[in-house]
Amino acid sequence: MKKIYVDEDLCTGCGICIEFCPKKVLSYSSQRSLRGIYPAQVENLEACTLCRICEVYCPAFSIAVEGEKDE
Amino acid sequence: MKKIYVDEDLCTGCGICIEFCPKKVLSYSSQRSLRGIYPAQVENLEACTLCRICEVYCPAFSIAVEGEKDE
Amino acid sequence: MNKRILSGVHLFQGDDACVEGAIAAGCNLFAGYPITPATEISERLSWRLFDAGGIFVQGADELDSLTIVIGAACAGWKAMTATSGNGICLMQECIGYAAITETPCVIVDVERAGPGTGAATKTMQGDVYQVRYGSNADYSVIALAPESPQEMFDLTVEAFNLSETYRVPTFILADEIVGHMREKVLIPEKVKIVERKRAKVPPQEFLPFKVESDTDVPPMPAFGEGYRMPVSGLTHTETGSPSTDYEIQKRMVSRLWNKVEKKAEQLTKIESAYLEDAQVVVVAYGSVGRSVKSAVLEARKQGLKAGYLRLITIWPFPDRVIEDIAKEKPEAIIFPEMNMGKIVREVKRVAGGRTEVISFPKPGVELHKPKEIYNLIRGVI
Amino acid sequence: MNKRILSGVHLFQGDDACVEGAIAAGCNLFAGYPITPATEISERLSWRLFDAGGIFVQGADELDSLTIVIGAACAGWKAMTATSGNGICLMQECIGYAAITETPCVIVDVERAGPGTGAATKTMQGDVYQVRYGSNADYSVIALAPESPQEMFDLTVEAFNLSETYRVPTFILADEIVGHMREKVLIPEKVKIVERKRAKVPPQEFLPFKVESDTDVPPMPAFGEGYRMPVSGLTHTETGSPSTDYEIQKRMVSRLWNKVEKKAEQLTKIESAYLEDAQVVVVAYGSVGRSVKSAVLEARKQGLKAGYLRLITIWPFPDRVIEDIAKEKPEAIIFPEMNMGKIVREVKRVAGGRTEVISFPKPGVELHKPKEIYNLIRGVI
Amino acid sequence: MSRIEVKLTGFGGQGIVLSGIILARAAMHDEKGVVQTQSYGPEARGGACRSEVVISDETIHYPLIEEADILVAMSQEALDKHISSIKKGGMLIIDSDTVSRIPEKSEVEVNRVASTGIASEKLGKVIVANIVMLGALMSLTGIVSKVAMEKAVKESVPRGTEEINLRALEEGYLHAQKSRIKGLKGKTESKEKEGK
Amino acid sequence: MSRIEVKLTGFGGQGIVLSGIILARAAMHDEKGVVQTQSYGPEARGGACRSEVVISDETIHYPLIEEADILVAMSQEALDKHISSIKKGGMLIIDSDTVSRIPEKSEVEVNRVASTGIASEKLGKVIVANIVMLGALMSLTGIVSKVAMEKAVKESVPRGTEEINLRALEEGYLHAQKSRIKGLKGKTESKEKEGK
Amino acid sequence: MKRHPALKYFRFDRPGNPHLWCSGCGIPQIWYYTIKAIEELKLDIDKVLWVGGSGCTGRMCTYWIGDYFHTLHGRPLGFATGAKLANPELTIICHMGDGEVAGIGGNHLIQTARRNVDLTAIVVNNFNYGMTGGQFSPTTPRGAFTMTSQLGHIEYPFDLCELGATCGATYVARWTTFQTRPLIRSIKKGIQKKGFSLIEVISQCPIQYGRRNKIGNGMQMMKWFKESSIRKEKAEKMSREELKGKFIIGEFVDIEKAEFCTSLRELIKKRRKESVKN
Amino acid sequence: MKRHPALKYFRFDRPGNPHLWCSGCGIPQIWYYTIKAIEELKLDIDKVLWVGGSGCTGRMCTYWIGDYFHTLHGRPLGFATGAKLANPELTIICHMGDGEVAGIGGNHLIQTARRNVDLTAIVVNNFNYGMTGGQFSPTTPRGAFTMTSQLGHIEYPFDLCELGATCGATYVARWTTFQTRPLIRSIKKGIQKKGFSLIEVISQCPIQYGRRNKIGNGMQMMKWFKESSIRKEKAEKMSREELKGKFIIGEFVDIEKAEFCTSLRELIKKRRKESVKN
Ligand SMILES: Cc1ncc(C[n+]2csc(CCOP(=O)(O)OP(=O)(O)O)c2C)c(N)n1
Ligand SMILES: Cc1ncc(C[n+]2csc(CCOP(=O)(O)OP(=O)(O)O)c2C)c(N)n1
Ligand code: SF4
Ligand code: SF4
Ligand code: SF4
Ligand code: SF4
Ligand code: SF4
Ligand code: SF4
Ligand SMILES: [Mg+2]
Ligand SMILES: [Mg+2]
Repeated sequence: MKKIYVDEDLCTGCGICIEFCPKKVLSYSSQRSLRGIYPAQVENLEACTLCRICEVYCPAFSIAVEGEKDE
Repeated sequence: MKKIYVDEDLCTGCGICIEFCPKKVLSYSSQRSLRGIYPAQVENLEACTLCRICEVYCPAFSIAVEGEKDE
Repeated sequence: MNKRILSGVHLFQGDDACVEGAIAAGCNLFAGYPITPATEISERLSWRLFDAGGIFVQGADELDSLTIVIGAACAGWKAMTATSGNGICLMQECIGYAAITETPCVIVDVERAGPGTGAATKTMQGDVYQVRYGSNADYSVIALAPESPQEMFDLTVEAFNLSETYRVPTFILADEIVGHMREKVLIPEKVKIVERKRAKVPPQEFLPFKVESDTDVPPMPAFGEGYRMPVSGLTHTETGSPSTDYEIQKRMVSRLWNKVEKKAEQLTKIESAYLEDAQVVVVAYGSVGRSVKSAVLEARKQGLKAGYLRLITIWPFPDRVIEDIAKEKPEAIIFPEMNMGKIVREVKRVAGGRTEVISFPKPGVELHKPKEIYNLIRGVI
Repeated sequence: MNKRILSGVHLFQGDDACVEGAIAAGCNLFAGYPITPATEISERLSWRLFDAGGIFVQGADELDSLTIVIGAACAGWKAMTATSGNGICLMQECIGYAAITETPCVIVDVERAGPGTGAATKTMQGDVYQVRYGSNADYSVIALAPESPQEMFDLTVEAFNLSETYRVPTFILADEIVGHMREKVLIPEKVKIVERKRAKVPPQEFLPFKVESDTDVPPMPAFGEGYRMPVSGLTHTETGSPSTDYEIQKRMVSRLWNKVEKKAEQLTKIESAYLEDAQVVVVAYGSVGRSVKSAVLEARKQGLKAGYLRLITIWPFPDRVIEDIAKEKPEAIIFPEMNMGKIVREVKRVAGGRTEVISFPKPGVELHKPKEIYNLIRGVI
Repeated sequence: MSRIEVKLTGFGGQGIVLSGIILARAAMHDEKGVVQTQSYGPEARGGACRSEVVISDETIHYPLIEEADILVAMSQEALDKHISSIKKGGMLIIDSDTVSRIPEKSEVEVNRVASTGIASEKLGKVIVANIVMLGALMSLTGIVSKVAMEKAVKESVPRGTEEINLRALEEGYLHAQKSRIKGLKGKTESKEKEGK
Repeated sequence: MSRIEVKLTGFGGQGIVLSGIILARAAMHDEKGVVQTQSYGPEARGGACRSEVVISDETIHYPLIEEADILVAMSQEALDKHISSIKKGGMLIIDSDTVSRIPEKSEVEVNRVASTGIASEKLGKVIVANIVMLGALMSLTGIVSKVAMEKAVKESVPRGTEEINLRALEEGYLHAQKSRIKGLKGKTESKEKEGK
Repeated sequence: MKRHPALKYFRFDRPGNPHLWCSGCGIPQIWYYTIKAIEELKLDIDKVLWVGGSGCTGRMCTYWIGDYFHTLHGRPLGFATGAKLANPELTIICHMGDGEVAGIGGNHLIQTARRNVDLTAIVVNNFNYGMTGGQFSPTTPRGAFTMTSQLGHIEYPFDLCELGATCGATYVARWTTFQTRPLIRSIKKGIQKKGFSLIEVISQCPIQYGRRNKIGNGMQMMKWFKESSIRKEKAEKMSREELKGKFIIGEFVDIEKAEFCTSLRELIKKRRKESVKN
Repeated sequence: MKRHPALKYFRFDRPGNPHLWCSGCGIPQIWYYTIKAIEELKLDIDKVLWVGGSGCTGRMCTYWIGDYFHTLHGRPLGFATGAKLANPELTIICHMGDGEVAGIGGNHLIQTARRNVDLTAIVVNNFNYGMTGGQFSPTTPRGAFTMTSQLGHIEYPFDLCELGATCGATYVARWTTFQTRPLIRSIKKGIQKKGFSLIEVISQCPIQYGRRNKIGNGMQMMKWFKESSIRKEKAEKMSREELKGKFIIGEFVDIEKAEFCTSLRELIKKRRKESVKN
């Protein structure tokens, strides 16, 4: 089961996951969060290869990837 | 006029001038100085080439060379 | 070209006012290392000082900074550093060196809450003894405690003048509140500036550490002026020669001590009100003085005979002022301090049991509230 | 194999006795930087400590040395450094750090004449305030002043024990005379050793800075023991979390202060004689105490009612002892010190005007001669 | 005017500290006694951020504020944290675009100002929301004069941005004036005034 | 025995400090009160060097010496510097091989010991001159016992050199005993006793 | 909801939500890279000591769930040396800012490298003093703008890797926050090396350095790292001119030599076998 | 009687006769070599500032007849930087011991080299702390015996020239007290270099180091220097093994780059031309 969680309470909308996701799975939400910023959101889960680059880079520890790569 | 002065009041008898004089002009005195050591003395002035190595090396500033090298 | 003295009216935080005070006083060089809550002094000076034809250096640390300051001062410049108590720790060796070599320098300590790294962004008055006693053995310093940005300006100018006059490290002991609060600051067109005493005799007749009969401060030629100055941190004779002789040590240390301690009365700066008939005198310094004023004004409004005294000169300690109050035997002296009770020890020493001395310590972070002080006054009267 | 405790009778200089005291007390690590007149401590430890299964490190400087000492202490070892006042300057930041992290460590200051580099080979008692107040903000320390090599041994053992008990930096404040003079030292077969309080609860229940009701000193697990110790120089809560909150600051600083200051009476060590009927009490500490004893004995021989008191504990200052003397209202308290008059300020503060307090300062290099003190006694009685 | 204590709050990056400075500078130009203070340090960078201004006709001794006569909240987090510090009878001004929920607090006049919206929509620069808010504050409270405030804004903002900031001030001022009139006329729910 | 103050002086490298320690250690073995101090630092390396020992049957409080009961001078420089510190009625012991001129000083008993000569000639090691001197001192003053002194020497000298040092001590002791007898018998010029 | 794997090792009662670093900052990334290295090496949490000083980087240790040693600005290496001497079982990782390690702590750096103490030093080089508001540091490039070089910086920067290598470090490497895998590998190597390891990580401080030098936010700074990083092997073939403004990444030193704490402990053994005069 | 030419520049009222250095010590030799350089460059005595710290080497300045700055142990370079900033006309020569420059003063050394301050730093490397009685220093070779390494030294030494070069010094050379002429030439070059010059002089401390390591007195130590010195050019062709125990002498760096004080003064000029908002 593949899933990406973004914790809106923690996400600072830095855009790093969005920029460096090789499959462009993520985008900015159009909804301002309580922090006053536009957090990341999952736009295209299917494209996700579970590479975990978003998770590894996220400075806010606010994104988590569920599921393991097949190989 | 060529002359080597050893200031017995200052000389500590370290032997550096004696060792490094290329012409072996200097030697230890047999007389203990007030410092309780055997100071340097001029033994063979003729051999002196006025190279001033003794003067340059003397850590006690106690030896002085008079006269200039010809060339 | 940019103005040297920024005359006019400004809204400045204390740290900025300090910068402008330094420039007005003729500061040629600043060397410092960033530290909350003194960093703003570095930041503003990093461009303002070049405007004024001076040089800003960021040291590799506080130690490096003060060596550079002292070096520049010995070569004839007016120089300053700024830091907080943690940085003072690292400067202690150089402070002693400045003291024994009698090198003028101004050291601004914007105090923060400690000990240790503490609560870096919060206020405290914890360093009052540190700046007096933190280096080895015996020497004297001057320390002034401002209560506002305006005083940050005024006292920084004064600190340069005193430092040059007495040839001692001179401290501005501000607390974070004073350093960071913004208030109106009036900068005059011109300020009174004191220049270092230079040698009157020609080099051949000059004895570097000989003092004239009327003063304990010898003149101070700069390096490169031809006076062949022997500057050394070793105990030295009048010619500057190292010595381990008791008489030399005694003469030198006594002079270093007395040139300031014996001038304590002249150096005393205070602000006071309602002392004449005061049954209770509240004594404070720095930002706490502001709370005290509020409280005492309220007390007077309520008909309570309270008076207040704000110490501006902390070192040399103004024994005489406390002496005068103690003589009148008020019911009590109340001393609120943002520490566990330090300068109150000096007050107790001088009061000598003639009046009760009540310490009201708050160990940092929070300024005394006027109401707290008022309640204490009420409790006594 | 070489002996750990060098039991028996020896002719030791104070510095050597200090080394043997440290080893007897269970010192595992020493880190120090050479400086006259404390160098002999390093020198002897550089081989003796390895004998005892400990480790000797020569730091790159004093600062480096104290960081290593504190690091080792936090990892569970007993550790010490030794220096003179110049080195204390550089250690001030770490002293504050040890205080706020409550890390036991012993710091030996063999005082020399200053200020600055001063007269390095000569004696002074100039650092008494430096070790108490030289770091930023408020904290407490313990300081003990030996008068002889025997006390250098005894008090070094004591310093380790107190440091472990109270979790505070503990100083040996020796002057050069005590450090360098050789005298008979008797080392027992066994000495009383106090071990650090360890946590009683399992790691999951452990709150690192929670104190039990009867004490202000929390237990101290070492790194690597599984207690996941959060050691920090920031103001911290009971869990060790950084905080800038006033209540947290107040609780922490008050505890750091009180855990020693409130124990002042328990911590007080003195030596005294002839106090009962004394018209004049001569108070001193360190090697000056020896001159005082000679002088007071002579005075008694001459029928003068003099008494003497030697302070062994300097910090926390033994207010109570002075209080008790002042209450008896002797003609005067005489206080000879090898500095410009420092601890005498504490005596004045406590005496509170009940008796005259006469300072007899000698600013370093020369120890007070018995005759000088005797003459002063005669002048008063 | 006796002592008035103003607390400006929001999150880092909104220019809260600058707002405080501008307000203080304006009060200074009005020849009032004024002291400005603010929160510092790492805490001030990320989350809640605050700037405090005390204004008075008399000399100000105690420089800090304990209870605010006026609280400006430009973020929900800030409001939640500081709402308890408003004096009885004091005023709360919120940015209605960033604050959605107002916790219970009695005897407080509430004003809503759409400063972020105005800044981004009318002025095309969300960064000037703080100045819009200042304009509204000035209008709602009258604690500083308009002339003084304009002067202060000009002196305080980065060079080249004077114009847009003055426009932001004006927009905030007008917006609040309108809403004020409207508010006075309209009905008030639970002692609140509508700001939008 | 009441308080006796001994000052040993010479130049750096002669082992003056060690002499003081040995003397003190011997006194300790004799169960006497004893304190040893010395000069330190760079000054102690080159020129004049000094070691002081106070010995007493009672507890010693003041640890330093002001006037010496006994001054040992192993160099001219040291003698010149310290001669003024001898007590009236005190004793001066000089190394007659390194000291040639004795400055005027009244009411002092002067003893001459050829310690350097004995060390280099009889023992073949000039370095033990200080121990020769200690032997003489012991003999001339009796302030420490011979047993104690021998023990002290053994404990204090570098390992492997115990024997030569004990011989040096003995030589000094005998030399002084002889000269003492001779001195007592012979005539004394200006209150001096011949040491050679 | 699944949470980020870093949070398993995280202390939640510390300031910030979850931490106090700015949006887009590189420090929390390095925090997690360190965790990854620890996880991959299967180290016992209770034997891993994190050490830090004062600064944004210095705060890293305060979120580590195990033992931590939040020491003085610039001095982590000194404290860490003491801890290592007392308990050689500890794996000690020191995170330090460029300011503290190359400025106030310069001496600790060179001495610790010289002595070859078995520690892993991770330097977060964000080219300025982040915590105090972005003043220049000894690694700030000439010409850069910082809070105290608003007129353009005039000093030369240190090359920290060269400095560490010259002083004797046994493992030296440099990466940026962008090169996740090689960096984690280097941290693991550093931990396993019996000796002093120095790992420089070029990191983004968007709020100070990025903004003042118009490089942009954290994401933009990472793109800059990506584009400007040159492998050491490749760099060796390039000219000085070509290398201007580039980050040379890779491993610079990987050698073996006697370790300090071990050598000292050997002296105890040596001494136990001898017997001496006191 | 003619006196030694050094004495023309000598303060006679200072401790010692004429000075306090031990018999055969290398420090007074270097004192005179410095005088020779000053003489040969015909410098104005009143514009030459000698700076020293604490130690046997530190005392050198106190005998110099001109201005001197006898500063704190390890910190001459900091003080000298300040003096140079205030008065760029001064020729500033700092004599420092290996202990102070590489131990307590390590940070001043690397920072001053990095900033490239126009000073001439002469390091008297006698491999130990002479003044305090011969403890090991950060340049003491492994295995050597000193007062605090009586069991044999276990630490690695710094290579001071490499360190200075890495940090950015513009002139770096090493000689021993034996190589008079090249050393004097280097001092002259160092003085003339507009930038930071580091000259390491291997020097004899017979009383401590020579004695404890059984090398002998000053004269014997100089013979040792003579025999063990290898020119850099030759050394480059030798193996590590062959170079063990040798002193590599010669010039290591001689480059030009922007000087610190000059760059700072340029900022004043730059700023004079601009006008700014306060
Ligand atoms: C003795 C001392 N001086 C100054 C400071 C103030 N200070 C705290 S952090 C810091 C700078 C941190 O910069 P860096 O080490 O590069 O870490 P960063 O914040 O960039 O991660 C400074 C100067 C301090 N804590 N202690
Ligand atoms: C802060 C401080 N610590 C220690 C000392 C003691 N000290 C004076 S000189 C010296 C060593 C000098 O060694 P080095 O620098 O190599 O010079 P050398 O004497 O060998 O020429 C030391 C440790 C001091 N003066 N100040
Ligand atoms: S796991 Fe990889 S592909 Fe999936 S969202 Fe994250 S970065 Fe994109
Ligand atoms: S990297 Fe993390 S903080 Fe940044 S946008 Fe993505 S989820 Fe949010
Ligand atoms: S000048 Fe030369 S040859 Fe003459 S004595 Fe001196 S060293 Fe010998
Ligand atoms: S070098 Fe100088 S001190 Fe040494 S023996 Fe010759 S003259 Fe005497
Ligand atoms: S100031 Fe810079 S280094 Fe510090 S947390 Fe913010 S972005 Fe990171
Ligand atoms: S101790 Fe060494 S360096 Fe110092 S003066 Fe003596 S020989 Fe020279
Ligand atoms: Mg940084
Ligand atoms: Mg040396």
